[in-house]
Amino acid sequence: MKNLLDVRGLSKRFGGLTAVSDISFSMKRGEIFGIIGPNGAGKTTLFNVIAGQHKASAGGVTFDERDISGYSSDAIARLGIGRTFQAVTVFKSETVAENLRRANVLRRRHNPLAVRSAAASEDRFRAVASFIGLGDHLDGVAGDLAYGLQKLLGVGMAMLIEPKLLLMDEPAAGLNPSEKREAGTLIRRLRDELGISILLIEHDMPLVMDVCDRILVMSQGAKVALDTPSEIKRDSRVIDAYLGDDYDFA
Amino acid sequence: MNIRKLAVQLLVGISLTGLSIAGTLAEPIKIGVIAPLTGAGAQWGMAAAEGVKILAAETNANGGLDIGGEKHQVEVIAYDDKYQAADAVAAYNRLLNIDGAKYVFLVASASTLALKQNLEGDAVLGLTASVTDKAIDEGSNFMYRMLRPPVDYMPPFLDWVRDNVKERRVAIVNPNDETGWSQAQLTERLYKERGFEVLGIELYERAQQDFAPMVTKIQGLNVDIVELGSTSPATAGLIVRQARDLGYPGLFIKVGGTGAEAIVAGAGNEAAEGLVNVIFADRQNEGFRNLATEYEKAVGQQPNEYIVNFYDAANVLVQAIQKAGDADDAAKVAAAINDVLPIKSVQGGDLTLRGAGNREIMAPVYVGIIKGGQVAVVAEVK
Amino acid sequence: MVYQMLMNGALAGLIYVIMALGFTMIFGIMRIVNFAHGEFYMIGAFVVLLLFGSLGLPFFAAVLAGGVAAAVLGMVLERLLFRRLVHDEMPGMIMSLAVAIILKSLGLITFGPAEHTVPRPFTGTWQAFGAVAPWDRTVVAICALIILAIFYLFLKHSRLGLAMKAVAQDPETASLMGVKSGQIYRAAFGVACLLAGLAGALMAPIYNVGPYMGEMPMLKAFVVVILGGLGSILGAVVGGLLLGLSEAFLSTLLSPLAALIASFAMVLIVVIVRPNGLLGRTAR
Amino acid sequence: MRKTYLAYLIVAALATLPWVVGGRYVFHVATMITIMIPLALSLNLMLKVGQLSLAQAAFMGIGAYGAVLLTMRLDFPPMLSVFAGGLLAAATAAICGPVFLRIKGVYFALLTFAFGQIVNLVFQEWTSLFGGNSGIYGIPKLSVFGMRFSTTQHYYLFGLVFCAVCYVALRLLERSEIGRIFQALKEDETLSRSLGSNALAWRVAAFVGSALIAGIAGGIYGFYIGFLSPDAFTFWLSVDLIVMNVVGGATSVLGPVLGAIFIVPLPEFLREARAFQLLIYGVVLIIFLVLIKDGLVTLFERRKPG
Repeated sequence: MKNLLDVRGLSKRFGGLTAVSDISFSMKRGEIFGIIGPNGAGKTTLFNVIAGQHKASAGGVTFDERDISGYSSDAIARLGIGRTFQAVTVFKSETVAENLRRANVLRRRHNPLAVRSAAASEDRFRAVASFIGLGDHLDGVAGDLAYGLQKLLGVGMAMLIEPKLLLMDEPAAGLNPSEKREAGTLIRRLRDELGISILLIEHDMPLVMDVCDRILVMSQGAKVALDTPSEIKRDSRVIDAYLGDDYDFA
Repeated sequence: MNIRKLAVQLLVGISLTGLSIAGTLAEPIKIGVIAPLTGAGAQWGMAAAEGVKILAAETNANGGLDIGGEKHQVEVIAYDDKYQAADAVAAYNRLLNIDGAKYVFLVASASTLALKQNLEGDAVLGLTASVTDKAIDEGSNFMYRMLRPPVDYMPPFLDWVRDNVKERRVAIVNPNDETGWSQAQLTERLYKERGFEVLGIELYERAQQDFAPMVTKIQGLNVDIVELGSTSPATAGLIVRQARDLGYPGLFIKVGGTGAEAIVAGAGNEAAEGLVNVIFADRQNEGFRNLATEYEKAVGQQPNEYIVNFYDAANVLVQAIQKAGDADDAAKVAAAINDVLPIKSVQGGDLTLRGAGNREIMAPVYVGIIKGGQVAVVAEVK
Repeated sequence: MVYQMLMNGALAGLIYVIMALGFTMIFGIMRIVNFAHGEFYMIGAFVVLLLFGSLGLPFFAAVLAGGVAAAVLGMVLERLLFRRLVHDEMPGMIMSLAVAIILKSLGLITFGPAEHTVPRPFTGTWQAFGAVAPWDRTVVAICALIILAIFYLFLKHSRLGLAMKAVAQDPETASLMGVKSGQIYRAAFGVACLLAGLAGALMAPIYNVGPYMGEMPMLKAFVVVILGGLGSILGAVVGGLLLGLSEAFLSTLLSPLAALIASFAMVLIVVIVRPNGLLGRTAR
Repeated sequence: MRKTYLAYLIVAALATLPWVVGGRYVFHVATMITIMIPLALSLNLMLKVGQLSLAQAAFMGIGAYGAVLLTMRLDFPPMLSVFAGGLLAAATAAICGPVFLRIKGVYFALLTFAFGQIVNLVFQEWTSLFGGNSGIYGIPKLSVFGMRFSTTQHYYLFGLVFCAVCYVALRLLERSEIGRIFQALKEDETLSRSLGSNALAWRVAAFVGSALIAGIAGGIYGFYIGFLSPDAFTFWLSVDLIVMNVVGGATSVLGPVLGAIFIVPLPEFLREARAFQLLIYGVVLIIFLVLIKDGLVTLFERRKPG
């Protein structure tokens, strides 16, 4: 079977500043693929280009055998690329249930002319809510939830568009150690139980090394290395790239 | 809670005005004025309203209007239409419905055209100052114009110009709207018929203030007459002054509108010197001076010339009502207008009925020349 | 004729610049689209009408007084009405509309509907390259240039000016650095109204003075600021001159209507293609 | 909740008031209210997607001129023309929308301002079609099934029906999934788009819908007043619509209705004040902006939590 995602020579420049420079990699279906690198390495910019929020300055992206370069972010979402954001992004003043309902209706009636399929049943919200462990918080206001739970809600909302690929931007940032472990478990379950491939940006090395099948290392917008976690740990270039940053490669 | 209070006020207010309808039994004769009383056209509207009011006050001071032996007071109600058709309709309905007026004076073309059909349907007599030829047509039985329209006074005015002025190369300047447009065409034809050479027609935008580009263009045409057409006096002042500043040495003529004093004020005595303007009132005239004094008492400024036309028209109306002997039948009153005319204008000269459908009250028009900052009347337009 | 058009355009454009500067500054610093800007222009003109026209004070004293009157009123209104709506674009815009309506109606009540004329402090013309320029407009243009220079120095070198620039660029960081935003808002509004008042005061003898005189310059400032980019000082300067020149050329060569349509068409195109203005940064 | 019913009750009572009081003047003012309510609602619809449109007066004008010209030049039945005029305005919005609605926030307001100016200039300058500043007069009366709208009362009834239709439609929309979508787009567009929603298409839809409402209201206005000139469709009308939304409360559909009921008759109560009328209008606006921030409607509705 063909690759799920092909990123070909992707670059992004803002004015004179090159944020992403000539990045290429491929993801297989069912893969959990990590992207690491020091702050300012261009990881989130790369995400934004793949997700269609920014236009690429050069290069292209193929997803599920379709060239999606230049597609708008909502079109890309509809093709099956979901994403979560670095800072939590949920509708803070609404309840968890309302957030999930919105996610559902936004996808289902993605434009005014979209054919109205039957409304997803409440069962589906509950299934998603319990999958992400928010089954007991459906009536809670999203903004009042603990930080970690808000992040989970973001994952739940992205799940409702039934993605084939989920881009997760630092899902573990700001979580306590036990929450981090749960996040790792969730990522695996997303892949194992729902067959969703995951593209993951994360600073938490133990988590990345634990869940990822392969890892791309970026520095100053460019690719430094691309390999399995065990190889990455040994790669001197990677250690150089992180030099000065106190990352723990345990 | 406030809304309830408001609702109560609304209810009370509206029912009170409702009651007042019931209270208008055979009382004073009400005359409405619908005019721009705020906004840029307020100087015309105020002159109109005051002109009618002054006449009403004089009539009342003489004991009121004699209708079939019974004396009636005349009451003038002026409403602001802000130059807007919808506001004019509101004011009209109020005059008719709440105030019980059967006679309406109109200033703005928009209001005149908007109310035209209503007047005919409601048998309300309208007297308008609008010079648009659309105001009066075959179907008009209740609309009268109170002043000489350009088609009527322009030919004799330009005859005078031909006979008294040696310059012959003309540029015509007018505002870029329907009035300015049609006036520009008419003026061009009339000038050409009299052997003038019309070298250019310039239309400027409403509210334009900077005329340097336009003057630059006119300078390039090498003309010796700039015809200001239906340009408003304030704007005409700006044009005259900016043209003089940029070195235009020739003559200015203005065949339309009122307010030569405002041109002088805007342009300065020196720049305006020699400007030939059609004028509707002779400010040296004693009749006019009396009106101006009254107006100044009420408003605190000098009136626009229109005040004469409205005063005269109100006089015609009041005479006609008296003649008709029935204040409630506007058709009779309209017919009586025919009978009362000609009568004397406040500034001397006759008011006559002529023009479109014989429903234009022709008032005296003069040729004025600006000399030393004053408008000197040099001739009456035949 | 080309020189004459250049001259006409530059003379008109400089006043647009002065109007647009204040307008763009209030937006840049407070995120308020100030629809009342033209009314401060009117206030400056009315002060000149009173002090110079009626009382016979020296012209430049009256102009300064007009600017100061507008500035003081601006600061008072800022504190009472606008401060609470800073950075809240829509209510801020509506508040400015309300203020515009009130000031205009006060002008109407006080001075009546008719337009007044102010005697001309300067008369005569001068010539260069076959182009004629009246002295009164030239004096206005020179004053505008002086005001521009002072304003530039103020922004570049004074503490207050620098603080204003900081707040305009990044209010949060500026407040972290100890810039007191309240003071800045008052000062910004004051300076903006000062500029509008000075513009109105300078123009009073050139155009007529009346309660509705502020609408046109306001509209021009609007166009200029969109062309140059909301909040951009340099944009206001470039946009103002661009508008002045394009109007002068188009209305001389074609017609005033063409100039008017062109100015709004430019606005449409600029907002669509470069929403941050001709000189604004493209990334948003 | 009960308080909302009180508001409905008051609005219903006010709606019947013209018959109680009687007279063409009262019916005229009431008719103007029923023309302005849909317009205020059309602006409210744009506010629901977070865009302040200053183009509503232009759409009203397109609808008014369109409807009137269809009847006067092409002999369309007037009632058909009213709706065709609305469609014309909607079509204009559909053509401009995809370009305009890429722009957001204050820039959108400025863009629609310029658009409104240009549309008004076209009305003024294209004199052979639109009659220029002298306008179009002698517009026939509306009629439906051969019955001619000969009195103000007829227009009032028609306006009332159109108001009710608009109100119910917007209220249903607000409560439907589309209301949820609009709310989501307004609150967080990036998130909404990441969930697959075509934000631009939805905003264009709202723009087209609001233009349709404004256009139909314009058509009713044109046939009712019987005279059209560009002065009626300037920027200041859009300002009035904003004021109605602010005074009534823009957060709810009821708000603009209350706002129009309050604002439209205001000049009639202030007639005697003349020069002070404008002043009072401004002061009322400031009072609402400062003291009753969310509008009259807050007197009837409990605020949502958060």
